[in-house]
Amino acid sequence: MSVSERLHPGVNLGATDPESHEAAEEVVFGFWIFLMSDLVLFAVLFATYAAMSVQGIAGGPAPAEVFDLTAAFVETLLLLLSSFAFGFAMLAMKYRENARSVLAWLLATGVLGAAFVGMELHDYYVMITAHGAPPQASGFLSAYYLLTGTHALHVSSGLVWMVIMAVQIAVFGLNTAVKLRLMRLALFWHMLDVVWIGIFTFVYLFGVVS
Amino acid sequence: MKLILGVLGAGIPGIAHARGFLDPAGPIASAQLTHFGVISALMLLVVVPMFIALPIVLLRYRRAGKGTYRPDWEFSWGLETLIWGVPVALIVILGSALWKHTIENDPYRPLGPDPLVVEVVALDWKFLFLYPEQGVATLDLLTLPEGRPVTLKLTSGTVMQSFIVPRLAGQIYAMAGMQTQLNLLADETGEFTGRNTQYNGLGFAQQSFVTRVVSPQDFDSWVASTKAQGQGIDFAGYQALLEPSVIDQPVLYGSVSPGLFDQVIASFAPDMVAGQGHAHMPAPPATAPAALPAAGASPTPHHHTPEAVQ
Amino acid sequence: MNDETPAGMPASEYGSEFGERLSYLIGLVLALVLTGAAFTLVWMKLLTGGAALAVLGLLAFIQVLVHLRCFLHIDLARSHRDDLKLILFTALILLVMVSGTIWILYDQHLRMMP
Amino acid sequence: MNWELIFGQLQWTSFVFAGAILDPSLSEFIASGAGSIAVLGAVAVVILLTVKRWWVPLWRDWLTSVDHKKVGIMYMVLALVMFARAVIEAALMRAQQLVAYDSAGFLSADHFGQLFSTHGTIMIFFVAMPFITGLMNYVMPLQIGARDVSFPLLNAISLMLTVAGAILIMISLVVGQFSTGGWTAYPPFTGIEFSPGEGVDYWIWAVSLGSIGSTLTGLNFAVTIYKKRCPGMTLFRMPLFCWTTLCTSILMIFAMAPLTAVTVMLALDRYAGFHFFTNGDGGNMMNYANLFWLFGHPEVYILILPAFGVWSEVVATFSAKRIYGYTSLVYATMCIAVLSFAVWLHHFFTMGQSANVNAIFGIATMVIGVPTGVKVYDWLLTMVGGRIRFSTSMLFLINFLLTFILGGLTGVLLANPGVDFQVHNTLFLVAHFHNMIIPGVLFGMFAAVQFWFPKAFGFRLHEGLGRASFWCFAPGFLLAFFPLYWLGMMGATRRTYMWSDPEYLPWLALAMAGAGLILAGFAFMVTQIVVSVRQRDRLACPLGDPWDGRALEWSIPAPAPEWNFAVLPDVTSRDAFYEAKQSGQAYRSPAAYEDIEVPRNTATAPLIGLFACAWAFGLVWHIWWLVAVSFVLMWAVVIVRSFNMNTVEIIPAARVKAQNEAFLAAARAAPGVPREQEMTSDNRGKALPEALTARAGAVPAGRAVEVLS
Repeated sequence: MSVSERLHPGVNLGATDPESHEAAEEVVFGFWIFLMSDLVLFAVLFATYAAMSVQGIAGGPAPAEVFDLTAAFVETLLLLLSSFAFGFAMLAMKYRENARSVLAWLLATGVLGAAFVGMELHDYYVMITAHGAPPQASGFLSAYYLLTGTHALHVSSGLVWMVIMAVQIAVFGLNTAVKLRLMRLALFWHMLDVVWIGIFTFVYLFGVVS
Repeated sequence: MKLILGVLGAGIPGIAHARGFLDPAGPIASAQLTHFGVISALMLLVVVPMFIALPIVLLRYRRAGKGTYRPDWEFSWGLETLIWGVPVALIVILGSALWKHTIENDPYRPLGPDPLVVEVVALDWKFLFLYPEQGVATLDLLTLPEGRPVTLKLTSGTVMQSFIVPRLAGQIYAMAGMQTQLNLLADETGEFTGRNTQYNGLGFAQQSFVTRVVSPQDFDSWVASTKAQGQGIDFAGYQALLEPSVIDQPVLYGSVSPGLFDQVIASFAPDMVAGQGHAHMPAPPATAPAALPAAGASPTPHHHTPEAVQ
Repeated sequence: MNDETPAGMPASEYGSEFGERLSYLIGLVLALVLTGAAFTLVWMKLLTGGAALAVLGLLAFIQVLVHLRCFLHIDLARSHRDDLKLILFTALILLVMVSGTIWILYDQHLRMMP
Repeated sequence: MNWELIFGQLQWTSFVFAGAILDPSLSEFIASGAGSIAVLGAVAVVILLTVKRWWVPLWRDWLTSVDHKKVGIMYMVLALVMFARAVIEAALMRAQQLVAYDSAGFLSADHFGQLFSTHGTIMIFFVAMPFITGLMNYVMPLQIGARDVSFPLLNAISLMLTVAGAILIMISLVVGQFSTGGWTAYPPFTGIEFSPGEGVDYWIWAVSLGSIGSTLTGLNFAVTIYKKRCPGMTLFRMPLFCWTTLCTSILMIFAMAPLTAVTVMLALDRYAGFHFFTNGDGGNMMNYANLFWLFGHPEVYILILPAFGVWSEVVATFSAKRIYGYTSLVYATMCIAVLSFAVWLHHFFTMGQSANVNAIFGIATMVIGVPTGVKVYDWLLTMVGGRIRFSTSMLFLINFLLTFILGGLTGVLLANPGVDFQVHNTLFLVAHFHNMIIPGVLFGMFAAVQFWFPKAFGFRLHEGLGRASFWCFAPGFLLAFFPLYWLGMMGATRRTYMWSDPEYLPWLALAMAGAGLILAGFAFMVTQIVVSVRQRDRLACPLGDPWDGRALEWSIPAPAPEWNFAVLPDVTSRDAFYEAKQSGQAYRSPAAYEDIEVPRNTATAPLIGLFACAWAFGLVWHIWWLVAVSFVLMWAVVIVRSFNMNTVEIIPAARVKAQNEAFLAAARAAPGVPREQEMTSDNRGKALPEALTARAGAVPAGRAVEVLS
């Protein structure tokens, strides 16, 4: 089997580190399956939101009244850029095995991600205080907070994971185990950005348009 | 098919199936029983061969049996076609029967012009029946005229429940803030049991009511005599009924405040009670009707024994 | 099982750091354009009603594809087919679950609102 | 000190024994009795472990093990323990329904509500699921020629999360009460407004732990089957049990997520005042039914598919013949797996949606009947041309074919909305799903235990007692559940603790008798295990192939060594071991041995399980400090573990070689046992294949050695 062959879908090590590449086949595939299971969870939350954002307003505030599109736009950019930065962290790992460079890109990713979570928390704060729209106000808001909150929780766990990986890079260097974990974190991070596309479109934009 | 099942039932002592759709008293339950029979009969096409073939195979191919031992035999196109083909053909037939029966017997489809409308409110552990045209109401007694289509509109003042009068029609859920429908028709007089089949707490086992089907004349006179009763029901009276209880005897109300059913549904919409839609549960039992002797048992935790009726 | 890479496959964008960088950059630009288009559409009220929803949905769908291709490196041609099949099967399940749920809940809503 | 800060909502009256003191009644005494049994059982186990000095071996060899075989066995033990509780609960409910004619019987309504809720929850999540998971754990890696699953530690974590959920349910016997909302826990009844106690919270967290464990299991097994098959083992050479394991795993990956979502939503409603399923305020309980059954229907097939795999193995082995229609069975399995995601609405035909919605889901449901019917007839045809031996496993199979097809009939009936309107929520429905799950899943697992027990422990189970248990279980099932069909048609509602209709009585009496027989069957089964352990020398079959098996797991010693295969096999056909025996290739020494890497034991999994259980207990009782501390500890364990880079140990080739060559020599030297002596003590695990005997005529035992080695 030639090492340039891609042993698993998604971010690959390929010929740069054949040994790690082969070790990645099983774990990365396993992580893909986990991501798929996670996507089903999000799908269920999306479907629930789709129904409740129309049927569950119950006299409370409607989507268009509480959403701040500008904030959503900025959050989108933050997450997109952090996803992009993680891509460059992966390139630094793959082609140069440069721990410093990886750490620098991870830091950029983490800062952007943390800013994203911070902005979301601020959104929640504004919604609750200025619009009187806590999750307890209606079925629609319950579904909104659960969907975006689950995403924010995922992003936050990603941030914690990133810190741990930074420590592991410092302790172990870029060995196979660390590389494989970084690859999985990369998949996780990119996938969260994909889920966010769904959120900004079907929650924020749809909410304001309809 | 009704005949076959009837014979089967009669063959077993003590079975008069006084209730249940085995002895339908209306076209809907009757159609359901027939459908049950047709499907069962068709399914025998795949069930019976197994019961015939398995003993034969076991006998022939047991170790001492006469069958030839062919350890490598694993496929035959003919048999393959048969075991895929027969079920597929059967499902096509069963599926079309299902489609036809389901569409024709949609519980929302009225069974004729000028149906009698009865509004049903499922409560913990009783049913409130409102007759908007007649202006009367009952608790745990559904009186219907024979031969006239009936449209039941159902909602719940509490948890989700499932309403059924097996000898007349199948069940449908009743849910708070929503309205479901059930159309039925009784073509013989008599008393049929109806009940809730969705578990809803301590009094669930006793949540049944009498469906009394009478001649149209008797129905009119029943309405008149009920009207003559002094006691009426309005929204406050309804709220008193929210206190969980099992009742022994049906209660009759001579008058109903107009639009009570819509008020019940609206009580779960916040426009009306401003976010307090669900807060009716602990309503005080102040104006409970006199004929409500039961032990009201609120489902408190750590308290095992509040039996509804001992 | 193993879909072997065709021999003598040309060095792709994944073969070199430069190529991969380009891929991320293309992804970023496309994502920015698509996101910008979606938000502009809503801000400028270029479309309303069903048409707006349809276009927004389409833009999101394209952007998901962009992310999958450029960031996640999902590649229909050169990945292990069986792995990919399992991942694509998810799309089918998601479709069934989401469309089924929405269909059922809307139908119930229509039938049960008095 | 502030009591609530430390103990949350726990009070001394929360303990079940307080009920018997404060409010003495038979129902309370039974509840206290059950609580006492749980406590005394735990104390007895502790004493036993201490007296026998088993603590260390238990911890060192079992709890910290990540070996798929040990994990599998622990799953099975968990299932059996929980089965004992749930089957006793079932008998109690039967007894109550029998005596509660126009009277309240001996159980209170509330107690009865808890019984049917725990019975259902336990049977699905903590009996059936651990049973199938344990079996897949033990058998699947052996059948595909692998040394372990892909992620052994994750496997152990799945187990420990499931155990944590089971322990939580056992705690609810003693502390507080369980939900009365049934295993489906439909809101708004299970909402905080109508079920304010801790019962529903017990349900939520126990089920959530089990569900997360199952998701991880599914992920693990799917990767294992995709990536860990031995050389030559293409997908279409895998034994059918591996196919059904693969499909079940995929179902677990996708179906568990909706359950997690729905329990989280219910929890948010209850703990934080959200409005997913409440009455009013935009809540929508119909979505609960929708989401729950998005999980619930695939769950049915998660349970039944592994059993289908078992039946396929059993029928081929005891007919001494190739399986009929292998490809057909594989595609039927796939069809079932995909279709199982498209039928969930049939669980709530009565919700009130349009007739065309009902009709479409009804037809989709019927369509699943096609591949299922195909499978049943494939098994029948497998017996054609075979030489059938009526072992206990085979008796279970015959019983399965006859009863399952009747369950299929009632299933097709229930797929018709018109029929469902009448029998939904009645005992007819109860009879139907027990008809599918008991002869299908449960008896399938019993058959599997009889079949694979010798592989796991090195000795067979006592055949006579096995048959005795079968002859109690099979008629017991018929008696216990066929009357329920009739009762349901007469309109008897499920979950009803008292009746007022004398016509039900004879049928309830029959059902009670059936429940008694099932209990007797269970007693025989326990006796069988005890007796077999005592007679293990007479029943020993260390050579590993007591049944003339067909797949790779029979080619290795019994019990299977830690490394499964001394050298990974290289297969060239389906039924690899059977073919090897036919061609005289079996028991050949490999050319060379290599060092084997195995994962080290680790305390990670049991610690995660412990903290998960504490976390859930804290949530149930609102003990927030415990919630916070155990949550942090749980993740701390994960993080600490991630810094451990030294997780494998090496077994030297010499040791592997010595042990394996000894086994091979013994196997070659042993005379093959013809099938008529299969159940005698002559059966040491070296089979004289039926097909060879048939070809060569009756072969004397002495000559068999030459034929085979």
